[in-house]
Amino acid sequence: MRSYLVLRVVSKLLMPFILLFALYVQFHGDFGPGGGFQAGVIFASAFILYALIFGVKDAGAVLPRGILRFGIAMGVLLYAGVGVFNLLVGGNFLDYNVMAKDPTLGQHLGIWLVELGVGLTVASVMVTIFFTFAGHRYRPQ
Amino acid sequence: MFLEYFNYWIVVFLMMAGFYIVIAHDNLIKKIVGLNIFQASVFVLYISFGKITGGTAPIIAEGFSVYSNPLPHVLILTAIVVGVATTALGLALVVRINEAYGTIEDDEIHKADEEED
Amino acid sequence: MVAHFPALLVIIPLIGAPICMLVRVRDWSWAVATICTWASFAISWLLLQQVISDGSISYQMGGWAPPIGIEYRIDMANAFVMLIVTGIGSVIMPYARESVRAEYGVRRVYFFYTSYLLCFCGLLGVAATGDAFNLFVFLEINSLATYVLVGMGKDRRALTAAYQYLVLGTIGATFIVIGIGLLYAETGTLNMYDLADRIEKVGASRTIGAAFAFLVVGISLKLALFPLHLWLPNAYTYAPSMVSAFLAATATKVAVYVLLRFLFSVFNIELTFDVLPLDYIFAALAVIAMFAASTVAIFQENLKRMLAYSSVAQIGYIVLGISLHNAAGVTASVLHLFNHAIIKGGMFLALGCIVYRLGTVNIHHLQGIGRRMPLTTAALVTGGLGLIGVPLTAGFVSKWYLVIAAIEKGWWPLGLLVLLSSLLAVVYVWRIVEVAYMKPVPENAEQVEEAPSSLLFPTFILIGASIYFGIDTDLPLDAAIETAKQLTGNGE
Amino acid sequence: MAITVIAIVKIRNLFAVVMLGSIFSLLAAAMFVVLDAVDVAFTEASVGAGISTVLALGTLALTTDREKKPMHTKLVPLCVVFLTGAALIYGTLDLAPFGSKNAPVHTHVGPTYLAEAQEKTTVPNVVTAVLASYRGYDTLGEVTVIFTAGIGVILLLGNWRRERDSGDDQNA
Repeated sequence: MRSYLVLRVVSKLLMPFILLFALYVQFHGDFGPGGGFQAGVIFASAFILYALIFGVKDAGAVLPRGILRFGIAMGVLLYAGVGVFNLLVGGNFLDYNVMAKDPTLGQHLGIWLVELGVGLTVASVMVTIFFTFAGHRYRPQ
Repeated sequence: MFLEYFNYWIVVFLMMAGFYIVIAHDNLIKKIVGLNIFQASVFVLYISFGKITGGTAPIIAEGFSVYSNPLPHVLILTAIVVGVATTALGLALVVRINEAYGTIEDDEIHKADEEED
Repeated sequence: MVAHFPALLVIIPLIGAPICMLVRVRDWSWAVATICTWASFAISWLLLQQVISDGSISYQMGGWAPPIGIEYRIDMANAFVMLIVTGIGSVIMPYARESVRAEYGVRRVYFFYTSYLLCFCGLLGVAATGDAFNLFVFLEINSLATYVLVGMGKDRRALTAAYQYLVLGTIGATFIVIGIGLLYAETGTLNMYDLADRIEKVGASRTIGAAFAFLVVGISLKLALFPLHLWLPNAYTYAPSMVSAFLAATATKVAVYVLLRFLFSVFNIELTFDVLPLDYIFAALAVIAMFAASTVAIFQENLKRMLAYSSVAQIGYIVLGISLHNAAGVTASVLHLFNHAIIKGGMFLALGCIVYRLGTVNIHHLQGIGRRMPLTTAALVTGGLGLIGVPLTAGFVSKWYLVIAAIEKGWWPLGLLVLLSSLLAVVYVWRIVEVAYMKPVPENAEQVEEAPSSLLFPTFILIGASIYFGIDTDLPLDAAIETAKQLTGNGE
Repeated sequence: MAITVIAIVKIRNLFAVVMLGSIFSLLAAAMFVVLDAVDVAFTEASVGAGISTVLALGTLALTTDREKKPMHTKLVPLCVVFLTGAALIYGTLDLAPFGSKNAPVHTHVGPTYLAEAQEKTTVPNVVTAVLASYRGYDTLGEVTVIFTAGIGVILLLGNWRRERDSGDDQNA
């Protein structure tokens, strides 16, 4: 990979802001547009940018495959886990009302948690898909 | 009459163009792009159903009383995600097909398969 | 806990999938998958009992009452379909362990079970849901997992088969989405039962008609109704053995269920069959499928492909029963759905045994297989008898009911056609018998043993079941009659 | 948008096709904003114009960027498309006019969400409330779809060969 100084510096500068924006979208989704899915995509795009500039190998060092795969699975488990938790404490599946003493608080908590699950899985999957495409070695049969 | 439905009809046109790309083209990547267009147009159709003239985005705030219907938005958010998942999987298959056959044209692949039989 | 069964049924495999991926060890992931499928099987059995004794069950996801929230509605029809899916899905798990190891190797196995559980969960979700859009979401879970499973086949043609399936499947799904969208625009609701009420009020408007057309075409693509069956033969042929067996036994069956659900529950019968000439269209397509696909099946060299075309023909029988749209016809359809699932599942498993030992199912390489692998071949041929509809097999019972239903409706030529097309099945099954028993074992053939018992056992359970249900028809017949009563009763 | 689509049908350079596809998505996103669907616009822009395009370009890098044959108009697909389009137009004729307040969509289920969502979930963005709570089960399905796609891509494109050398994977 050739190195372009400007690109490297600029992308390094941009990285924290993109990640910060992703977190903002994740947690501000209740009030403005946005939510787990969009945040996950933005989060992933930060790493895709990093991988484009510094190469997939370096980016892979920042986010190893094991962690990504763990993230993919954990997001789904978190979401489904919230549902099962509600079921165990006496509500229906995904009935957040029973998560806290006050139903509205429970709703808020439930929405927050499942959005987190969505964000986690989406970000991990998107980064994984990109790494897999970019890291794929052409091998004709 | 015409203006009232114009919005729906333009969407139908886009949809059919995407659909045509999918079924008429031999190139596998172009088929996927066509699928995307087909689906994106369906999304526009759904969102059109939810629009109220003079309404605003469904985020409750003071000073607004007419909001567009949030339900189609939610459905389409889900559908977009499903769409991108399909696209990713389709493209991964295209890469593998290209490796296995050395081409991404449908008719050439058919030819290769027939020779093998 | 009992109250939560409808949700648990689908959620258990859904949670099992990521766990499968996390444990990574081959035997552990297999164990997780096995536990999940068997747990679902047990739950679906209990649910069926519950439905039989108490009537249909409604479960509100998130505690929101429909139509605001998503509802699961379990009645006779889907309880029965889910029993078929979970039953077959769990019976083939012991088979999976050896077969998958042989065909995939060990490295990726945990991903295989993850995809398998997702596919399983998608099918159950489609069957259980009472919400039109939720149906689409789970349909896509199932479809995507299926593309992955098919694309994992050994042959490079598995990739093109998966791609073709992906494009056609997505077109089908998009058609379904358009149909649901038009319905939503016309009624403002997505809940199937609420839809049914409101459609009845709106009547046969042009929008409802168009929505109906899109839904029927989309679902027909998924259930491989002739002439929209193009994806099926390739997908079944090149997928790994166990996947072929599972798909052949369940995927198209769930699509048939969706068709039944929309035709009879969401749209009412008058609208479906009186306003639109759907019965004639379906009957014509079904008859063409029965004859054309059976004829094509006769000329296939690859046995998996032969069975795949035979599946297209069998779907013809099922749709024929639906087109009669009387209680007897639907009973025959549901019964045939059950019987065909068992027979085809068993036959594909038997072929998988042959693949396991010989690595091929090309008819020219199988000369004298009856002497080399006697048990496997016996299972294959017994299944074949069921396909023909020989008395004392399950296939006979359902074809019998189909003929009776056709006569009852006054469409007796159709009954005759059913019998005639069964003769075509005799021809292709005879080809197997001829090669297996009449031809000598080639001299240079290497020594092969019978397949291992972990493979043979599930095969024999399914084939044995096809015989058992041919003699003792109570369980499927009662369920089918109840289902038919409930579905056809809705519009009257 | 219509111009973009026609261009996609005609152009054979796949790179251009993918870029036009991306432009199409951006235009669709703009249209969503006009139609009050900001959340959807946000997603469409980041997914359709972002991720999909990046993936398609990645695929082009691994395959080829020319479509080989020139395109002739094919009759059968054209007929199918016209038939479908006609069915759709026919279907829209009985719909309530675009933007009308009295459409069934705005009188049946939708208003309930607008009326009670904030009170019951404390979330002012009704789209988020419906997405995560009322129709939370759909969203669980959606996450599962993404999960499935991730698994699929890893399986199909992961560099398994290296691992095969150390194991007994028979599949190339």
